[in-house]
Amino acid sequence: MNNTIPLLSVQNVSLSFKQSRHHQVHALKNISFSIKQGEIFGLVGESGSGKSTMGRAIARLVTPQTGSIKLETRELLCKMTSKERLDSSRDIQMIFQDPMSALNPKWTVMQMLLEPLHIHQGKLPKQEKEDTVFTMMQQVGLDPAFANRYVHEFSGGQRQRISIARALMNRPKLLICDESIAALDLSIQAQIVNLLKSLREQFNLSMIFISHDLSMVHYISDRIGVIYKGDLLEIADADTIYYHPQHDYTKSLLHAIPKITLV
Amino acid sequence: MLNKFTLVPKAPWPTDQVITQENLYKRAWKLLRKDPIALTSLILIAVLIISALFAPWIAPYDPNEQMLSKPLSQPSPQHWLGTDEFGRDILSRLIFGARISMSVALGSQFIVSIIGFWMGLIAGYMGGKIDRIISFIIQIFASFPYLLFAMALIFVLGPGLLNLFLALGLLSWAGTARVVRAQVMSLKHREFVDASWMMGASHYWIMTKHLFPNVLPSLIVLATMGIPNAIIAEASLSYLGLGVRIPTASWGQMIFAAKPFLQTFPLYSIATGILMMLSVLAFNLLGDRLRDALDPRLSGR
Amino acid sequence: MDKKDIIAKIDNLHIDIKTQAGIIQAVRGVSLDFEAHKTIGLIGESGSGKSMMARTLLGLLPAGGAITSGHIYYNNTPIETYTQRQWRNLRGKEIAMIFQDPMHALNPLMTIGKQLSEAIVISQKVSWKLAKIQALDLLKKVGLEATPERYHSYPHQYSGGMRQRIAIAMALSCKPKLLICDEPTTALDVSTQAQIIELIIKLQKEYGMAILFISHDLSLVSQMADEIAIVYAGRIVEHATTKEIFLQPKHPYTWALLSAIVHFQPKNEVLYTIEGSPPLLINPPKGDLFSYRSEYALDIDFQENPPFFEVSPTHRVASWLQDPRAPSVTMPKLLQKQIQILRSQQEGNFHE
Amino acid sequence: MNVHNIVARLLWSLGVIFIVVSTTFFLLQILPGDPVKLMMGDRVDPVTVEQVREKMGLNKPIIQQYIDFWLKLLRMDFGDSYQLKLPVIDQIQSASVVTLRLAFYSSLIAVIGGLLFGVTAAIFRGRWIDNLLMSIAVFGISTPSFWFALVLQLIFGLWLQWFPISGYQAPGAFVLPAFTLGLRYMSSLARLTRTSMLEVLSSEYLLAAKAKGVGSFRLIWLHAFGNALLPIMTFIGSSLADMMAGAILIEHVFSLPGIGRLTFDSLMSRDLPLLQATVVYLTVISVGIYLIVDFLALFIDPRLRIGGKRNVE
Repeated sequence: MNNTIPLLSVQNVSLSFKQSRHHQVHALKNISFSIKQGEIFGLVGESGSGKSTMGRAIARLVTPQTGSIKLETRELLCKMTSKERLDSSRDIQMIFQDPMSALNPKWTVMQMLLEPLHIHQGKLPKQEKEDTVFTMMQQVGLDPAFANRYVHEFSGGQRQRISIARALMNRPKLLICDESIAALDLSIQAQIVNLLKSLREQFNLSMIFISHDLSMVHYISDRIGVIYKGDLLEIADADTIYYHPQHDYTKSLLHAIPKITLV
Repeated sequence: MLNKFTLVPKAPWPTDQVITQENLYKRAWKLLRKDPIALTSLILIAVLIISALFAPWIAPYDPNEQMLSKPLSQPSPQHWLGTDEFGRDILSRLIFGARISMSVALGSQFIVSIIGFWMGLIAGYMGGKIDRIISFIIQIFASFPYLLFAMALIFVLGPGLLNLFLALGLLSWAGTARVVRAQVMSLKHREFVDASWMMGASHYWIMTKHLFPNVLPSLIVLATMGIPNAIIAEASLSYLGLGVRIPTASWGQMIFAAKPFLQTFPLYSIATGILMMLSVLAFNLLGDRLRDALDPRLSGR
Repeated sequence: MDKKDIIAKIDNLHIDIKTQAGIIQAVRGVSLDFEAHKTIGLIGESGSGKSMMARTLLGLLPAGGAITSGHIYYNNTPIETYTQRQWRNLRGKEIAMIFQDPMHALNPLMTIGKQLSEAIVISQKVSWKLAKIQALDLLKKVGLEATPERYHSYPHQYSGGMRQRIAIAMALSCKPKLLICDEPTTALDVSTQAQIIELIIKLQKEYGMAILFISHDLSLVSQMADEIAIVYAGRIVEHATTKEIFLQPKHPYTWALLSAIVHFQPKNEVLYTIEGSPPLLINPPKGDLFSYRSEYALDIDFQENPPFFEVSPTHRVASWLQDPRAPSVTMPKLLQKQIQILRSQQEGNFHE
Repeated sequence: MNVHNIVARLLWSLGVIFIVVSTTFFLLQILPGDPVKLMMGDRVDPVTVEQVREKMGLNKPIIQQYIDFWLKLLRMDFGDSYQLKLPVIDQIQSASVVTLRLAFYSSLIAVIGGLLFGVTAAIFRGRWIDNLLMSIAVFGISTPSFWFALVLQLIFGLWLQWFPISGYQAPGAFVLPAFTLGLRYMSSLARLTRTSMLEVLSSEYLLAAKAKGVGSFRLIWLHAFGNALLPIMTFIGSSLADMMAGAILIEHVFSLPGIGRLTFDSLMSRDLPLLQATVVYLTVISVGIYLIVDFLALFIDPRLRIGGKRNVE
């Protein structure tokens, strides 16, 4: 696959919600950016900036009114037959913010991780499916012996690992991380970030890392887009955004990050 | 003295600390078994259902056999609860009455759960126009004068067991539908639904595989709470003479029949009322305990 | 710590909470002093018991919670055995608290003016009319327009940041001697957070109260705290001045927390982390609970709880590693480099 | 909740009334038994029966009768009842006086009793008061109301003679009926209030109010109660509506000539105009109750009233 075509290209995407009869909220205003193969693209913005909406638009959980989103050559925003939807759903997966609500409380981990295999590789023999589940659990740092446990018996960090395992079962090309560590303790955040970086190499994965925490986004991303009230204000590689920001808003964001002050 | 200050590899956290909880329903069963109130209710319900099923073998006499020689006789070794105005054995009639109450209550509640679940699920999950239409229907059924409509329906369909099922079932699913709809609407926004949709799962898969297991506990509680209401509704209808045809024994009809003898032979009405109350109470108490046992908050960490 | 104007003091406090799953030992022996004009930062992860330590100062333990041993002193009188009525006279008069989630800390059905005046009437024993004037003045002090229209509006008409300002105004209505802030900015955006912190610092200068600031963010707390206490599994593991915590951390858990401060880290280095997650404190094993996750665990850690070792008059560490008999252990290289950078930044400031 | 929502809500309620009344109209047409014959008695020869049917317009096609029905209904003309040949509207009026009084007293018991029981049980959670109140509540919803009415008649009416057991003019005539009808709804409301109250008592703004030093009385009744009331408003509405229909049984046992009794008798004797009128009456009342409850919720909860108008920072 020649690497000139970007893995994901977003062109002039706009999306607005109908909050009440005569009140439109413009969540995304004419956003364009692209992600290369194997790149981690950081999308940073405060609450209400539209960063999650952008993630959900790429995941096709919400449909923008205008613009196009292409995964390599395939357009995602057009009407798809169920077959097309099934195929394209293998390539893009998402992990969410709240580990409590991202997993079905009534399912065991095994059922949770078998679901993607049932849907996409139904024909595989049962034993092979279970083996894939066990190896994937090890790869995300979970003890396979816990496969038959219910979700509520796991800590926040472990649940996020289960979500990551589920997302990677079908070897997606793009992983969308929507505030995936915001709900975790600091020490657990570091574990998950290390895991995501190592998985990127292992699975040759590209990622969109959506967060309000600019320092974490800077640490993990190769390029960063700063979004404010639906507008993509600035895109540059991580260090330029972090050390030599152009836009005033990015500067104010950087300034607001609590610095260690030892008076 | 072993030098206590040597570096040792990390010991794993003692596993008995980690609370391993199995399936929600096994855990609930363990909780219920240990709770005296839940246990007595379960036993009472079991007795009721068994006596309803095997009434002919359990009841000492044929419920309709009239011994005109001794009407309204006081309790005696032969007739533990005495006889009614036609000399029929009250105890046997009560046992056969249980058959009517149980079958109507369980039957109508089964219909209520099915209709209530699907209407609530589709309204809650689909949202938009469909939700508005179904909510409108729910509102209509909720605004029907309930008892009046049961009466009218039975009038149209004629008295009889099956028609009682339908009448009570068709009229009381609105409550269940409303609860299921509210729960599905909150579940729908949970991220595991988005994740499954992104996996390529179909609406049907999400509704049956993801939403149903989460709605089932409250459906069970609603059913357990619905049965006693159905028992009372059936008794009210037969009290008004709209239940099963005379002379079949039904609790409501027996209370109506016992009314004139309230002062002279109060046991007749009291016994029937107490038995009905106990059976309704058993279901209500079981329903309370079930709701706590199946409460996700308790099982969640 | 010499005898300054000690407002409140917790002495070897133990708190247990009876729950469905068993008895949680939320706080397992904590001692802290609160002095006027001084801010203590309490840093810990979820389930470490830091909120319990704060709520017990107001007698607001959750259902099933109880102080099993130890004392709480307020103006040198033990108050851990107070009745609800005695607690009530203390609450909102001399000790005030602001909470984490501004969305739920205000009664949605009452106007913010009424809730503000209520606090004033209770603490100052003044008439409602007078309270209203003071309320408008407080709104101005926390940076909100003091208009009647705002006085009569409802909580849902305000953003998170503005609600937190109202909560702060309510806490200040009684000119408290001790202000407890339980992660007040965690639910807020970075820019709003900076404004709220600035406001709290300004108000402390003006009112001179002691502040207990609870958080999980070390760099945020460094901006306002004179001392920092690191909490793990219901115990204080390290307690020192902010400078000592950042420049001479001694406890492995503090190392882990410092290494997790990302904007400190060079981009391509793997973050130093400790495995596992904070333990659930239902009949926990004896000994130092952190040793189950620490690479520097000693054999004795699994038998006895480490006592506090005085590294300096203002720096105490609860870790057997400080015992002279223990092998000497150095902190991770990455952290040493970061502390060098931090130290040079500090010297740099002095020279300019 | 601006004007648009209120209008939509009204249209919604009118729609419900229209559907319920129409369904009843068609349902009653297929009732077995010929109303005219029932009215005239069996001995009348078929010719006169046909003439009467002609006069009453019962031989017109159903749709025509349906339209006539609505036209008359809009003019509040419910026609004459088959049995007593009196204008239906008068019978409804006299009967509704009894039912409304009964419903008023029983809803008083149900709402005030239920809320008081529920709040007290929640405050003293786990203690003996809580268990006592909740056991009374469980008994309340488990006792079949018509049987309980008989028992009360036996004890208080016949043995103790405190209250009359039937009729509605005598003083105290409404005590037993209102208590029987109200008890069931008081109990279910008490249980619901307790759960909702417990939810509110563990909320953060209550903790914040407590931290402010708010006294326990003020905390319960000013801070907690309002918020606990909101989720149970719809339940109060539906139980009051049920109570109107539930009165049929109680009026039957205590032989009170209310709407419920009228409905029952008209159903038995296939007195269609009277039956139709009672259905309209009951439906309008119950939909009206739902509207009032919605309006009250609007009054209590500013979020509904003022909506999310955010004054930006």
